[in-house]
Amino acid sequence: MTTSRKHDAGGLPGDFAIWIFIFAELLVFGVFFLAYAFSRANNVELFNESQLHLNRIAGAANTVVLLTSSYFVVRAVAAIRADNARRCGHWLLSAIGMGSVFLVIKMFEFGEKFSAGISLSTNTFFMFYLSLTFFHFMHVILGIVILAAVLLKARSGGYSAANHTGVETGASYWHMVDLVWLILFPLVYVIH
Amino acid sequence: MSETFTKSMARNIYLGGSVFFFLLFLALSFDTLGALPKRDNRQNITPQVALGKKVWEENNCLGCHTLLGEGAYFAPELGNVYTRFGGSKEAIMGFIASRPVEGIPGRRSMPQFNLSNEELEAVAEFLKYTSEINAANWPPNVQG
Amino acid sequence: MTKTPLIRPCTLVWLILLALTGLTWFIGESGITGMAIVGFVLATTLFKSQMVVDYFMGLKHVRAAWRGLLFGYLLLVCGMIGVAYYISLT
Amino acid sequence: MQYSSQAVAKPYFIAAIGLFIGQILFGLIIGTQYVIGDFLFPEIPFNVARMVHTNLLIVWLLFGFMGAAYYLVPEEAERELFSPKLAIAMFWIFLVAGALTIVGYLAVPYATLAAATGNDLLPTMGREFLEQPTITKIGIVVVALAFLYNIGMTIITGRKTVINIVLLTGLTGLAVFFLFSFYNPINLVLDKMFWWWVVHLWVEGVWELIMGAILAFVLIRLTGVDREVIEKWLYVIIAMALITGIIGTGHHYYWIGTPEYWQWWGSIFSALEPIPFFMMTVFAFTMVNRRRKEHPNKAATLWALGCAVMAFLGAGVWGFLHTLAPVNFYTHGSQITAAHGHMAFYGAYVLIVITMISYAWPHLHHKAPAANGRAQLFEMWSFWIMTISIVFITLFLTGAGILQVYLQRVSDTPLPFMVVQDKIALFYWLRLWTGVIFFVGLCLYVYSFFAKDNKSLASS
Repeated sequence: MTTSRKHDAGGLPGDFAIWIFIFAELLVFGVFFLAYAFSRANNVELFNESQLHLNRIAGAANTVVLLTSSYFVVRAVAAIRADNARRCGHWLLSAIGMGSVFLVIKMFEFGEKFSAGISLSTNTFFMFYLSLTFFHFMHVILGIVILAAVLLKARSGGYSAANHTGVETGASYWHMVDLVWLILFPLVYVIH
Repeated sequence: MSETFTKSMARNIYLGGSVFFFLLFLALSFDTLGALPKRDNRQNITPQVALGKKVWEENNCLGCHTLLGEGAYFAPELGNVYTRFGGSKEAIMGFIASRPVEGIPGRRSMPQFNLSNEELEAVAEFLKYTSEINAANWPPNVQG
Repeated sequence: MTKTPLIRPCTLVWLILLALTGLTWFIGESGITGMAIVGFVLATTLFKSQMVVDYFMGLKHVRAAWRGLLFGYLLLVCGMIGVAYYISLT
Repeated sequence: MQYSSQAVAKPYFIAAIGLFIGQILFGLIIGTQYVIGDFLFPEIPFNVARMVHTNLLIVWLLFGFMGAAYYLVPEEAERELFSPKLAIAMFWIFLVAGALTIVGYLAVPYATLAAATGNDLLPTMGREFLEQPTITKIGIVVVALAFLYNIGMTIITGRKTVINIVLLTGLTGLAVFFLFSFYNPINLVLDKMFWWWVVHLWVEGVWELIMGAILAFVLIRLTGVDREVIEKWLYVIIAMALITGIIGTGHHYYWIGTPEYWQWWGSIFSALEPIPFFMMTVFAFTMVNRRRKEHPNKAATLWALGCAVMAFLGAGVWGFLHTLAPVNFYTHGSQITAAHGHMAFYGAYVLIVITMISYAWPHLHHKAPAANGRAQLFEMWSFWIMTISIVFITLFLTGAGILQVYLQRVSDTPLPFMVVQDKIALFYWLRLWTGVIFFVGLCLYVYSFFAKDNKSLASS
């Protein structure tokens, strides 16, 4: 049941179950994004004014961090396909490290907002900003947990070139977390 | 289906997904608890309001009425009855006290609960407190 | 199945994505706006996300329907964001 | 029936159907009171009759769930039930406690019942669906714990299948979330907020696990489809149910004093709640189409498919109709809610219990995989009569609700509640007569248990 057959079948990388989860998550984020966009259309001034209080450098830096960690995950998959579990583990660890950097930057950003007295109930813009980024924040944590589980199994020799569905599964989820942030950043931090 | 689709991964999605979303729910609920003092009119909860809520519950008022939209749909919404009755506790007390024991022929009627004056005042005070909860402008109008 | 074809485009893709992120950030900093600019930012976003789907997720190599599904999703989301922005102008 | 201890399910199923009949009778009473206001007044006021109607529903569904668990857990675990004696003892305790509570509701005024049962010590009464005296609630907890112990020990010491594990998680969640019924703060907003932790997290959370597990069990038996396939999809479906349903609780936090952000969180997640129900429908039909054998119990297949479809319609579609905050602003606490409640409960939970009974009863009673053809025919007739009735009840209540919302809340000159009620009385009449037809369907269902086949009819 666990051997990967994707190359001859052209199916999705990793376990199909994770893809059901990924599609569900994308649906939620998609609806959330559109809710933001259309609420903004009704409150343009409020949104534009509130957006000025966001830390755009932190947002951009986090985009770079996530993209890089995604790239590391790609390298991890490549490594295991080359049957190099040790290198796969190194890349995964680097990706987890980048994910942690994301969390630190984000917590710094949240701390800044909370100490300014901003909460979910401040106004519609900050409701969306905090909801979307916190929801995504939790996904990064979940992604790190998944990558860590994959890392542990990789270290104990659980994956090989012939059998690495688990790595692809974790990688697919992590790329989804990255993908969502790629839309979130311009939508919430940039467009006005 | 030519993809790999394992039961163990489906189980992980189930366990991980439900834990994840339950934690998120807890986080939001925690935030709600912090935001409530500004909305739930707790500064006006007096021993009289507490007694009023008890009278409300022990006569199963929710078995006919809604309160902030929750309950049975047989009788009018009471979350805003204080407003509907012109901000008069006396009007509320008078209404409850004057229900005929045998009902009104052919029509829906509220039972006669034989409440003491203290209980009547307490219920009215409870309904006044309820009407001052910030319920996001619900109901849409005074008719409830 | 071999390693090099996977890594080489991905390194390039990664660099392109970083550059485009810098560009998006610069647009945000400069404060310029308007339908054209927002349209450009959204098109960039669509392009970036599809790169992640194609190369990072690796959907370029699987059945086209899956890739199409994700492209449709991204197009819909970015497109509707654009529509909402257009509405906010009028 | 493979294990003799599965037989303890039988009294549970009988009690469930008995209480179901009571529930419908009281439904007819309150349906009548909607149009003839002084019907049975002041002997059985509306609030009492409604309380009996809803409490009987909850109690009989719990009987049904417990019976289903006692039937399927031994078969899945491949061992006898841990303690059939405990199961029978709990049956009688639960039945007597339930009966006493209902008698208490009907015999004395509610305030007297509250005083007599010591509601002062730990006030938990007088909240919708949780009207039971505190002592009854404690009794429910005791029964639930004993039940979980019995089922849990059977599962732990037996074969652990996905169906058993999911069922056990669902039942444990049911017991855990019920504990919030003991939390009744004076602060009304907190009271309502955590009241939903019982009600919503039951019916749109853990009960769906129970429903999914029972449906999967029955589908494996009826279709002969590979267990691996069914269990995999069971996981995916309940995962979706919880992913959408837990935050979906937010759709109850729009107008009860909780912060406005719930309007967004609640709308977004509950808008996706139809997805797991849709998946369940597709799942059930796919499995039946891919069946590897022709099971003689056609009626059970009908109930199972009906359950999947009606759950999607009632919980999914009718839920979605009024779940978005801008719509719910107008429909909250109107007959629309009642319409949704009727079809969702019938579709998801009434039908899953009957599906289980329909599958298990021939094994329990006749030592055969299916009842005779004539009995099945009556079952199928009763399915169609009850299901079509509930569809029409839902439609009439939806009509009443739309008019009510318009006249009372949307129009430029909103009318008072009672004036509007008079104007929509026609819909209540139609609902009442449809309710009578539903009751006929139920009688037919009960008759199906006694129906003999044509051969034995001819010989006698």
